Amino acid sequence: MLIGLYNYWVVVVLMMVGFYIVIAHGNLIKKIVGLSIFQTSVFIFYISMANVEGGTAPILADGIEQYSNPLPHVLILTAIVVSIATTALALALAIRLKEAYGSIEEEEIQNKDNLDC
Amino acid sequence: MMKDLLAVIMLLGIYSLLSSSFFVVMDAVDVAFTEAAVGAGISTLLMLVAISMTGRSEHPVRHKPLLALAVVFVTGSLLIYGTLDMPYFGSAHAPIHQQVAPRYINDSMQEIGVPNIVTSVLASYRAYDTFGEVVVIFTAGIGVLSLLSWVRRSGYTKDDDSYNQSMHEQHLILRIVTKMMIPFILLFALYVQFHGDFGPGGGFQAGVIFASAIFLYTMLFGMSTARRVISQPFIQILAATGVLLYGSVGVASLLNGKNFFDYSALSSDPVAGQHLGILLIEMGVGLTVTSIMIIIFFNFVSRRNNLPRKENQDI
Amino acid sequence: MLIAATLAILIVMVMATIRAVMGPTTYDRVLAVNMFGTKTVLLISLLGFVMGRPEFLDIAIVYSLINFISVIGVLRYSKHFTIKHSEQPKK
Amino acid sequence: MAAPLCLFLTRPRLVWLFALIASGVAFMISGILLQQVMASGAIIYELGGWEAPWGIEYRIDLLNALLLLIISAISTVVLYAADVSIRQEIPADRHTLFYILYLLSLSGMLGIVATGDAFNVFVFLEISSLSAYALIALGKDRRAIWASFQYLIMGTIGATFILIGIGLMYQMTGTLNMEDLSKRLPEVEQTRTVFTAFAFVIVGICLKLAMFPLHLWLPNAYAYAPSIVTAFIAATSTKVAVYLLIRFTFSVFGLSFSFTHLPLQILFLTLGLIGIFAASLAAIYQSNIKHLFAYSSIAQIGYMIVGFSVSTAAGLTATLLHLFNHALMKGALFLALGAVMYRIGSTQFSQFQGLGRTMPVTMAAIVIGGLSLIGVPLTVGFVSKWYLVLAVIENGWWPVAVLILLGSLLAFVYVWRIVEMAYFKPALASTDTIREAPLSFLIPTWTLVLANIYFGIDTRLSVQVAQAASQSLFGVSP
Amino acid sequence: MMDTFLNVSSGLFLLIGIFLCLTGGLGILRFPDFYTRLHAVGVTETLATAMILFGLILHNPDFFIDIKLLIILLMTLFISPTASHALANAAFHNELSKQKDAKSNSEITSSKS
Repeated sequence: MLIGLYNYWVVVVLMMVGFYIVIAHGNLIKKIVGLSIFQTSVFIFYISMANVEGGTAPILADGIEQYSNPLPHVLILTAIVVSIATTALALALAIRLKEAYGSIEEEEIQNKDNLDC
Repeated sequence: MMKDLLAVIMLLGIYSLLSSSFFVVMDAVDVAFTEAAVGAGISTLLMLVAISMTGRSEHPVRHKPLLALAVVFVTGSLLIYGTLDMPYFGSAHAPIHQQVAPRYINDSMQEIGVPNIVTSVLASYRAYDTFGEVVVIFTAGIGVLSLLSWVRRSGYTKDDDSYNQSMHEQHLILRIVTKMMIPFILLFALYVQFHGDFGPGGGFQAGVIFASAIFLYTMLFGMSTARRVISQPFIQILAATGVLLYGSVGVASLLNGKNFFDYSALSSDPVAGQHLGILLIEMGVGLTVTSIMIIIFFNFVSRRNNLPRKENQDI
Repeated sequence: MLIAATLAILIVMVMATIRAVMGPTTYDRVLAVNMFGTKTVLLISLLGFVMGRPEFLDIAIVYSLINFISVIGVLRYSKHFTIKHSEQPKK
Repeated sequence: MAAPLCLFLTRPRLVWLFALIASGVAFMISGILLQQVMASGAIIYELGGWEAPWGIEYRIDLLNALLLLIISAISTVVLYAADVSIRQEIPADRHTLFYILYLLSLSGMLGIVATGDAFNVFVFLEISSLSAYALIALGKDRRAIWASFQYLIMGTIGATFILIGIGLMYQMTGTLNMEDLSKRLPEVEQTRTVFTAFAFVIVGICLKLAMFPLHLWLPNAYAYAPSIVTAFIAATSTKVAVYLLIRFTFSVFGLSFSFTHLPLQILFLTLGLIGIFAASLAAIYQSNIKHLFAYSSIAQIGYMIVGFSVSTAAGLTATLLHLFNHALMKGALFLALGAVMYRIGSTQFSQFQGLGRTMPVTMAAIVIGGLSLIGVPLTVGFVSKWYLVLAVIENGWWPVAVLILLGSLLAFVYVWRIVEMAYFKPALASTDTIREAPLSFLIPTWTLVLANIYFGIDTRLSVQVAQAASQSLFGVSP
Repeated sequence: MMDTFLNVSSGLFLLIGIFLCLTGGLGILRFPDFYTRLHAVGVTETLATAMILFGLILHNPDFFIDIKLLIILLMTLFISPTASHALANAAFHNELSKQKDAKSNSEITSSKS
């Protein structure tokens, strides 16, 4: 009976993979990749809750009764835009960091900072 | 564990493609459209440009994996715990399908007259969210501009030209195919832009496709050539125009005595007004997204072209 | 038949993913990603038919475009730093 | 209300004056709004003309109106000083971009506060944080970029957590409107999903709030940002997060759910108290004044959390008062620091020697702000701490009250360090020639300082609003 | 009569497509080095895509959708060989420089820029 939830569990695992990459990896680009995975999994989560068995895409057509829920789709469209905006900004910051510190490793940057202080 | 960042990014691209296939299976065609264009296209490309500047290998230093694992484990189990009481996947009786959504599905045709429900919700019922989304992307563009905007210099054009020459010899086939493709891509973008009312698509997706045509051109014909076609101030004005267009639609309805973003005020017939409003704001979204994407990409690439010089200058 | 084709494409996608993960050189990975992209195009068009609403082929068109662009992108931006990369030991 | 503002933002050749006018207009509008709300109760404005659960609405009650007023006021005052400071700290070709980002951030915050839709909160949160990241990265030091990156990672994780939480809530109730959510949540409040949703929203907000264990991004971000940005963000952005916390726990989830089903009260109380002490202690050992005040901000957030955890109307009043007052204090302090930065070019402790003589007016502002931090009578800090202690005692938590007073002692220690450095040490040779800060710095700084004192003496307005707001929150969801 | 013919031929095309697809997949997985893999994929991919799309076109009666499928087909015909070519070209240039020593490597770079 719990089989009805398997979809969400897979999503949770994906989310956690992304989350782990974000917090455990020192490389900035990899952090950004992890963030991207994390966010995409949240999108998958939203989309899977919009699904209705036997439903089709929410574009009205004759002879179709059951549609999927359009609202999460809208939310996720917005969220995707937000995520690409965040990614672009994060990458720009990473580039600037590379120019300023000559490295994109968290630890090296922190070491250099400590030397400055 | 992968140490080659290039490989990591390519796998991310695959992940993105897969998730958008999943969106198609889950009937979210609009989302799949966007995710394909954005996740697999734009963000992969931006990451590629970024690692071409930051270097592609990762140091094998790993720290505090235990703490991280613990945090992840706690969060994960909390989420699993939370899923236990959820309505089952795909069940039509879940509250989510009972409360707000039926109104959209049943009435949007009469109220707005657009078959694509996602478009009508996006552009009319929740127009303010979409406005926020446009502003977010605008913010990101301005942010990238403030972080990376290049110093205008004429010096590198020569390099670029000689590079251009070598590209020309090497990539003749690519260039010709691209030349043939670009008009088609632009046309397709316009189709997506204006077909968004009836099928998947809309301003955002069209903007991304439009921008990716420009990217393609830039990658194969060099930055300076692309600059000749699209200059920086022009594209900035375009971005601003997009947001302004969106906003002024709202103000127009405000002036006509209705609430902000109430498009039914735009025309004597409410449904026609809604349709007009949606078209206009989709245009606004398309313009903004195109120009902001181009701004971001151009800034990344120009930064990269200027990079060796910058190192000599010793910032 | 359609379902069989979908399954076959899924299998091929798995194969491509394995190559992309294993791939000793960058080019192997690019190749695998490219192939993956083409297969996604096919998958989307097939899925449209399987699910009975084949109006959404626009997505497939976008996929093939994106695929092309990302291959060009990888080549354009990887070439530079592979050269840079091989120069680094000289310092 | 925030939206028409955004229109102006996009004119590419935006100048300071224009930004100032926009911000001032926002300030006036929010002033009028506050009056209206006080007179006639909550205002609802439906965007797009669709009624609430289907469309998005602005819902402005006393709490929002107060917040709107604080944010727009601080932003206007700070912006007045921006012109001079920015010219020195940011390269010329970025000025326009700076003002655009500043206004975007402002409109993002106003949007968060004004909206009555849970998902809309997320969107505006991202607007304000994205622009905040970019603003912080404009700082001169290369560490500014690193601080901004850290902030970005933490902030995005926080925002994604909030997104997950909103998703779970939506899953259980099928609606996104806050008003509607609060009606429907009680039906399903016993489910584990709602519990998880609550946990995620709270943790996400706390990341943004920089509550004690999650505060790591804050000190660096404050310390290396351009001083105007620090003044603006320190005074407003954490306030917005506190607002969200209050909004979600009290209005959306409802008091009974938040505080009876979960050990939230004791958790927040402990974290708040630890936050006060750890951050105050850390503040004492900082060598950079900006760092010092950043840590003190974390400590002050601790006070707000304590007031919040009391979970009575009195406690909430104290939190709101402290929120209001802290915005005033920190705005004044960081602006004064900005003036010092403008003249000296550094905010290192050692550079402060003798500044009491060379820059008397600025330093006087810092001292009054500091006194307010400690909670000396006749300043706003006293009022809010007074109410906080009262609320705690009313609940019978004597030890907590003692601890709060002890925390004030710690604040005294670090403020004293500045005073000692500035007034009792001879001036450095290098800073001997420093003149007083320019007028355009002094006016806004002293405006805030005087507001500090005014609201410290005449407590009617702020207390009345805060009390009414917290009582309305308890009235809505008993 | 026509219907059965269309169905059968569509099935046939799909079958060929599937077969080619699987061959390509096997190729990319099992072949020993990059160029052979490129060969396996590059050759089968275009044809397999064409076959499957043809099968779909025959399967489907709607004119508008057929046009879209044709567009996809045309695009694949353009893009796929071009991508393979670009890939091979790039690999050839760089692989060459990998095998030779550093001296000729620098020669290549200098001739390039």
